[in-house]
Amino acid sequence: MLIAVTSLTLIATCLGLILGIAARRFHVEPPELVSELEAMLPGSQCGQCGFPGCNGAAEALADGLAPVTLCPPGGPALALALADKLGVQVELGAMGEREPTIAAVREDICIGCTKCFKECPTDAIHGAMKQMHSVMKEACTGCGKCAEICPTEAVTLVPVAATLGNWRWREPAFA
Amino acid sequence: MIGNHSLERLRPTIPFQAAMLALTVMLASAALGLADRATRQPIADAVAADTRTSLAQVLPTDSYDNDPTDDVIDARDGDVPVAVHVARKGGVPTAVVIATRARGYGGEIGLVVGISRGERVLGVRITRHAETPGLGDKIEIAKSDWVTSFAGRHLADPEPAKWAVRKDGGAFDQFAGATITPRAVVAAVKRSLELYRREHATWFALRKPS
Amino acid sequence: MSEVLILLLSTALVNNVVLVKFLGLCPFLGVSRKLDAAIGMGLATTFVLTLASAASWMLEQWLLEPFGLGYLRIVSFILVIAAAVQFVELAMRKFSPELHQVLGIYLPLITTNCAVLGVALLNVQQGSDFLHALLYGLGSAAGFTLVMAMFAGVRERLELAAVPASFSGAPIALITAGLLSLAFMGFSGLRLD
Amino acid sequence: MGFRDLIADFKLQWGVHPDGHKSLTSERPIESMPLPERLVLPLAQHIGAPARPVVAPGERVLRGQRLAEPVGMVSSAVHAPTSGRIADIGDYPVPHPSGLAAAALVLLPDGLDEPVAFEPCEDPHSLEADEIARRVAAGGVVGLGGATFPAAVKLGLGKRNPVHTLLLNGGECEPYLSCDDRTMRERPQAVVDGARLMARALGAQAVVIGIERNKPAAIAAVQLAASGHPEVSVRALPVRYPMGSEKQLVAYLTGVEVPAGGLSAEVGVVVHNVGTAAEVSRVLRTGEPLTHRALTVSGAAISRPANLRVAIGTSVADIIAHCGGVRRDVARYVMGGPMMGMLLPGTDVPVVKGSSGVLSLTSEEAGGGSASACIRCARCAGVCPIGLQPFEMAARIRAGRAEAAVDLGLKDCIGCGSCAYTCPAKIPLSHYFSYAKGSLAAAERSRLKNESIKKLTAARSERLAREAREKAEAAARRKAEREAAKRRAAEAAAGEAAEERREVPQVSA
Amino acid sequence: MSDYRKILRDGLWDNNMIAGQLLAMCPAMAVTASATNGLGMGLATTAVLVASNTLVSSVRHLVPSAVRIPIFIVLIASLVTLVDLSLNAWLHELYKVLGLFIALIVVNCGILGRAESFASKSKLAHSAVDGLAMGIGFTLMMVAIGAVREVLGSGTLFAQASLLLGPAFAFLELKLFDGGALLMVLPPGGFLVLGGLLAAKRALEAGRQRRGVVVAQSA
Amino acid sequence: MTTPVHAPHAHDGGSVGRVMRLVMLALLPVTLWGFYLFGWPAIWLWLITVGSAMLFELVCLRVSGRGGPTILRDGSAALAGWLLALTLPPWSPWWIAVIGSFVAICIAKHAYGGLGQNPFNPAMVARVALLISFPLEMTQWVAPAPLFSGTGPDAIEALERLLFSSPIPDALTSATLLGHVKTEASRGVDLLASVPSFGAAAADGIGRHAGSIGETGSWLILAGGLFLISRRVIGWHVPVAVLAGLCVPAMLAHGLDPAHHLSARHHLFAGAAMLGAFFIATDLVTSPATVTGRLLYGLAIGFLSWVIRSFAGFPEGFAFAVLLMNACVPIIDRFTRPRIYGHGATDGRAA
Ligand SMILES: Cc1cc2nc3c(=O)[nH]c(=O)nc-3n(C[C@H](O)[C@H](O)[C@H](O)COP(=O)(O)O)c2cc1C
Ligand SMILES: Cc1cc2nc3c(=O)[nH]c(=O)nc-3n(C[C@H](O)[C@H](O)[C@H](O)COP(=O)(O)O)c2cc1C
Ligand SMILES: Cc1cc2nc3c(=O)[nH]c(=O)nc-3n(C[C@H](O)[C@H](O)[C@H](O)COP(=O)(O)O)c2cc1C
Ligand SMILES: Cc1cc2nc3c(=O)[nH]c(=O)nc-3n(C[C@H](O)[C@H](O)[C@H](O)CO)c2cc1C
Ligand code: SF4
Ligand code: SF4
Ligand code: SF4
Ligand code: SF4
Ligand code: FES
Repeated sequence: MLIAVTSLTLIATCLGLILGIAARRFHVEPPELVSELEAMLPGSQCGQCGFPGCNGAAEALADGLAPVTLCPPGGPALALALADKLGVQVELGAMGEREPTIAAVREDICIGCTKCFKECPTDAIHGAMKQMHSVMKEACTGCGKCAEICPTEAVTLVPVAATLGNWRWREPAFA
Repeated sequence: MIGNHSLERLRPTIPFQAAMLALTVMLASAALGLADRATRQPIADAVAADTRTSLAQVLPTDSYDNDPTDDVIDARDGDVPVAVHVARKGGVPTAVVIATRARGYGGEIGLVVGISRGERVLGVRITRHAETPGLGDKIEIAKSDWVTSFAGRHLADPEPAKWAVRKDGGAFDQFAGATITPRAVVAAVKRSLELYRREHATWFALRKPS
Repeated sequence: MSEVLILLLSTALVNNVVLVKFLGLCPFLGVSRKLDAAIGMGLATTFVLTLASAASWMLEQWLLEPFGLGYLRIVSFILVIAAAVQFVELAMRKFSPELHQVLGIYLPLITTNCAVLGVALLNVQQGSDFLHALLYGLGSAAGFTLVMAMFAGVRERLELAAVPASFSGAPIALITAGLLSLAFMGFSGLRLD
Repeated sequence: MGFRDLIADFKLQWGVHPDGHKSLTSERPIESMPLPERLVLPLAQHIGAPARPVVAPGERVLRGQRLAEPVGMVSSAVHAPTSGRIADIGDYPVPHPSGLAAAALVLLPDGLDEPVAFEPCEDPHSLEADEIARRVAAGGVVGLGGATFPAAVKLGLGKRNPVHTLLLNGGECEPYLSCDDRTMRERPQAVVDGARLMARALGAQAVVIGIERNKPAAIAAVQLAASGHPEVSVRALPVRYPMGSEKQLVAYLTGVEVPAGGLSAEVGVVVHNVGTAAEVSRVLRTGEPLTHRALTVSGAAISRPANLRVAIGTSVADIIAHCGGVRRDVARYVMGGPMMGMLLPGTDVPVVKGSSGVLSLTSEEAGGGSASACIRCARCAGVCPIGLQPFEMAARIRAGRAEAAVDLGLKDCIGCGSCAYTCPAKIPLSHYFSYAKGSLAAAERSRLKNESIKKLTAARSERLAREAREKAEAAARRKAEREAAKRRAAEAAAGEAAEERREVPQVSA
Repeated sequence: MSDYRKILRDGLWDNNMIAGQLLAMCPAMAVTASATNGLGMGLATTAVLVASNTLVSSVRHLVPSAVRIPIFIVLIASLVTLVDLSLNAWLHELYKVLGLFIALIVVNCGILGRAESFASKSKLAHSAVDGLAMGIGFTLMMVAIGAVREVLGSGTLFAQASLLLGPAFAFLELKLFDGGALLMVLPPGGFLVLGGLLAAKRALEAGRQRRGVVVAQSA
Repeated sequence: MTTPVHAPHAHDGGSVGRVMRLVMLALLPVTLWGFYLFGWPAIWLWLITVGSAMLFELVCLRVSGRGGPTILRDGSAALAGWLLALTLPPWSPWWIAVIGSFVAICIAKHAYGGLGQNPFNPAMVARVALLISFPLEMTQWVAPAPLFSGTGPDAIEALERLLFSSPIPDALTSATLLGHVKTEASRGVDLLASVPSFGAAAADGIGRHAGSIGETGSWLILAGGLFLISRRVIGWHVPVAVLAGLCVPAMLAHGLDPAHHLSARHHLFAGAAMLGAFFIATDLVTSPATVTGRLLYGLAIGFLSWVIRSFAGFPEGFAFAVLLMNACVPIIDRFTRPRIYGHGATDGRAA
């Protein structure tokens, strides 16, 4: 009995010491995953992911609470990059191959209130007070904030026009 | 008790960690030591009771007045170690129970063979086995009464060549789809009878060291 | 030499720890989605298993057996195993973060990988000598790694298969494990001597 | 067929043997098709940037006049096939699987066929290499083998890499097509001449003309034409698809593989189509640009299969009408060959420089039927000329993992369609690969866009911060102003205030 | 209160040790050749689980993280040894049925998993209830697997239940038919049956979800 | 806008159904021979197995919503059932056939998503599952009782015995060679005595001995296999490798110790080696996709069969060997990927 208690206690003490020292010796800082993830996100803070901006999205991603396909502006490319970073599999199907859209301003209705101009996270809308506003195709992410805020519903989201340049084969239908 | 605050400070230190582990192990081993002490006797009793029950199954109740569990001789059957329990009535050996082993399909089969002074099988029971459920486990009395087919047999009944399963031209049934297990049991019973014939004189000559 | 080989083969194939002895199933199912991870896990387990076999043999021979402390067997074995695993984990995190990321939460679970304690206990039960204990650990670990790799290979392929929704993931993995174990039954009764 | 060829043939593992259907047209000489009433000339008939129009709607143009000029390094000019009036410059249906319209010039011929003044060359073999390339470029010549790479750009490759051999591709391994065959039989001198000129431009010492063994007459004709030129040799090729693919041709004829993602020039070889060679010879000798091409009109549904020389811009409908229309139900109109050609959404599209055939296929010819699951027979892998495993790639693409398919060599796929042709499960394998390549390109575009968006967002936050700062400053300024005004109001008269207010900014700044 | 409801739901269904987390697979495969064995193992495991969760939760503030796993596992191992010794001494018949499997409880990774992921972070009462819920969920799955394997494999149900639970439970023992597919009581059968059960669980949930959607739409 | 159709606009006309029908055609001779040898029970058993396989296929397709009977025409289910039937003891009861079909089609095939998705050979999964589940029924062999010879039951009698699972009269039972020598060996009788006591029929390849319906007519199997190779349905690699993997070690061991190791000839003709090599190991879905891979796979199957036959508890190990190697196929495929044109060696190596 005594032997049992002492010998095991002795072993445990040694192991405890070794582990304690090892824990200290081999200590590594946890990687700044959240900030790295945030840096990968578009940073347009558009909220389409359902989180309060990219930071929230990054935290949710780091905690595994959100799928890597969460960010529509980022598109499949971002999803793949995130999946790679987090070491998970992506179901790109989940991105739903959403038709990409961009904002378009209807000249006849736009009153030039500049609300959309102020709202746009990427400065894709140009225009001045009381003047027709217009959308820069290259900068618009199709987030729809402008359409939401426009008092006259002059801004609508329209599918990006198909051209020979951006046309591509669709996935073959399969049984 | 240590205050929460000082605990926070202590926790990351190495000696504290080692001490905690040691403490846990100390308490655990102490608790187990006590438990071992408390259970040692009951366990021994339970095991003995077990043996007694299985011996009782292969010995007629009126054939002994000693405790064959304790009246045991360690012997060898070839390279198989066996335990020979001697049943006595009024100090006179009336029967033995040979606890032996056979090599079955799934591993070792433990069995007890009760043998009367007249070299007849009093009974056979399986004490442990790892045969396939549904196939080889029909040697258990709980599953089938196959083992009872040994009762009353002796080395001349059936004739020695027929001490085998039917498939091998013998007198004992095998189970459908499992020949290895019964073959092993039949062989072990036969070996026990032969061992008894060879050795019983020696065994009975040994006085039980009461 | 050939005896060593036979022992290794029979522990790895005939009495495969995972498929026949039913030990170490959780990592078998958990870390088998990717072939690389599975092989990594197999190697980590091999290391721990061999270490544990040796350590527990020493504990048994030099402490538990001589002093009749059989009731402390489980506690002492597991203590040593747990400490070894944790040490490996800490070291791995420092020296091979990639491997650490892949093996992730499963490293601590090697502690409770039944295979490790199971093999240590079986060694004691069989009364093996030191070399046999070591070989037994090694063979078991090789068997573990082998089936992990085969299973992971099949599972990688399943990721591409049109598995029906109610079967995809864990159910089909289990069925696959079942069929793998069915295949391994072919080795039952294998005698090389 | 020499011993070496025998060995080489035996070692060839890949490829398929589709029914050639060549006899439909191979004995029909190339006939000139009369000018249609309207020509539609797309600005992008080549790989690279679309050409820029240099004429205006309403303008009268002459045959051979340059209508659009090349833009940038890789581009090609467009010339008028005849004289007439430019009716419009706008979006018109072009041969493209999407059926989308793209920028094109519409030329209404006036029937006079009045040419511009050409600049013929008596002895092009005396021209400098650069001058040959310049004239080929000026002639708007692009590869006629299908890839429509501007021929002059390829002739410049000799500058960067030493090119030792020019290979002429007379494979014409696509079923039905026989226009290259006819060209070689009818204009062997032009083929050999063009090849020698291009070899000169490239600085190549040797010309090897590879012709599939199923065109014995072409082999004989070209051999005869080449007999006076020791640097030109003719080699017979085994009959299998896609023998005419550049990489396969290079490997077969030179024993060297073109490195992945690289150009054949990196191993000292440049490949041109035989038709391209014939056109180069004509362009250099007559000075007339590329405005017509030979093509095969075939398929079981066409009334009169033929080889035609047509003005580029002629509509498919006109060509079919010229060949007597169709005599059976047409399942698919295909431009090019059946293995790689594109399905035409309609017949109202023009023929372009790269069009080698117009096929009217019945449903029996087109094959098809619904796809079933892959049975992993690996036939597709067996026939792939690149050594890919199409079923593995397709499985990954279906699972949404195009990246994984890239690891298996998706980017090396030449899109030859052999795999889909032979797949018993009728899986549209090459469609999967086009789809995946498209997705990857789109992903790349979206990645680029993301990057620029990020910059824009950063710029915006900077702007917002700046504006906030300015606002705050302005507010502070106004506050100071107000206070100053108050102070002054208390002190002085109202009339002086206007002047002093202008000074305030200077004070606060 | 809803805390406890969630803990219970987790243990019994959503996050069931076997069906949800795929932990504790070894006993789930090795001991379930019959429903009775499954039940016995389940009960013994539940006992250890409740005790270990309680113990771990109560010492959680004292335990430094570097040695946390060794400490937890030593606690669990001691508990298991205690159970083992006591059963052997005082419930010997039961011990003979479960004997071999009890030592296995130590390395049942579900128990350490619970200690790590729940008990070491939660207060005492929650941990105890969690242990109970997890244990019951585990037991139910064990019985389910055992029952299916036993019925298909040997045509009986709860054979030898009276040995485990006492003669009063002899009524549970059913004999449905002779023979059966031996495969089911052998190693592969365990995997196949659990795979089938999980697929059934999936189908059930999917069906419920679909019905839920339909109801929501018609409402 | 119509969806564009991608090239190629031509097809060689093959189809999955055609592949399956060719395999069935190749199986026909040996099947008919099996019918002749083992009589009406074998015919009924074949019908029930194939029928129930197709029925289960239909049910699974319906349940998974993947289209109805038209897809049955691909013939894969019928073929799987057919092959399973050929590997069963000829006089097995009906439920063996039905359970076998269920395991093959519903578990081994459709749980994985149906045709082409299954990693394990369905017929072999079913055979092994049956063997292990019902060792008694699966080792009840009969001596050939040819049709019209009057030894076997007539059509009605045969159906009755199938449906009521009547035990086979002792006079008709017979062991297979492999089973016989294994039993004898377990009693300590070596091959020098046990092989001659079995009779010569086992090694002539004609098949007038006990065995499963389709495994005994070795020459007919060979003919069917060669037909498939000539039609390019299967390559030569797997069959040749399987037979080599089995025969080479068998010859070596037999040469060294004829008392304990069967000759290569017996290994070839006595069990499932022929049927397995040409029709089972060659299953496209479950075998590797590269030439190197197929050679490796075949060699390993042959070798494992020999190991299991010679050393393990079962007399025959072909099905186990196939399943074991099925599990290795993904790894084999991964490590035997062909070199891609233009990658790696670029100098002097033609495609
Ligand atoms: C899964 C499995 C379990 C088996 N279990 C036993 C067993 O418990 N006992 C036994 O004698 N044979 C067992 N066998 C062995 C075979 O059934 C063996 O072929 C048989 O014993 C030979 O006897 P037979 O001559 O009646 O066929 C088992 C076989 C298998 C496949
Ligand atoms: C699959 C495939 C098949 C081809 N077949 C031919 C062919 O038969 N004849 C041909 O001239 N070019 C063929 N090509 C195009 C050649 O690869 C190459 O681009 C062409 O010969 C270059 O000559 P050009 O630039 O003069 O067109 C094929 C390409 C591919 C990918
Ligand atoms: C393709 C094929 C595979 C087979 N695989 C096995 C097997 O793995 N195990 C087995 O016992 N029998 C298998 N059989 C049945 C045996 O080949 C057979 O009938 C043999 O001689 C065994 O009989 P026994 O078990 O009575 O010795 C297979 C049959 C075929 C046609
Ligand atoms: C050459 C060849 C061999 C086949 N062998 C088998 C076989 O052994 N077992 C089987 O179930 N199906 C076999 N099939 C049919 C088919 O591939 C099988 O049903 C699939 O495994 C089901 O996905 C075979 C098919 C072919 C073409
Ligand atoms: S959707 Fe994307 S860009 Fe928008 S807030 Fe979320 S993470 Fe940021
Ligand atoms: S949708 Fe509107 S707000 Fe959003 S990026 Fe485009 S223009 Fe800006
Ligand atoms: S299309 Fe691509 S994958 Fe298919 S055969 Fe041609 S090169 Fe190979
Ligand atoms: S040819 Fe078709 S069925 Fe065969 S492996 Fe390739 S994709 Fe699969
Ligand atoms: S219970 Fe999880 S590994 Fe054994």
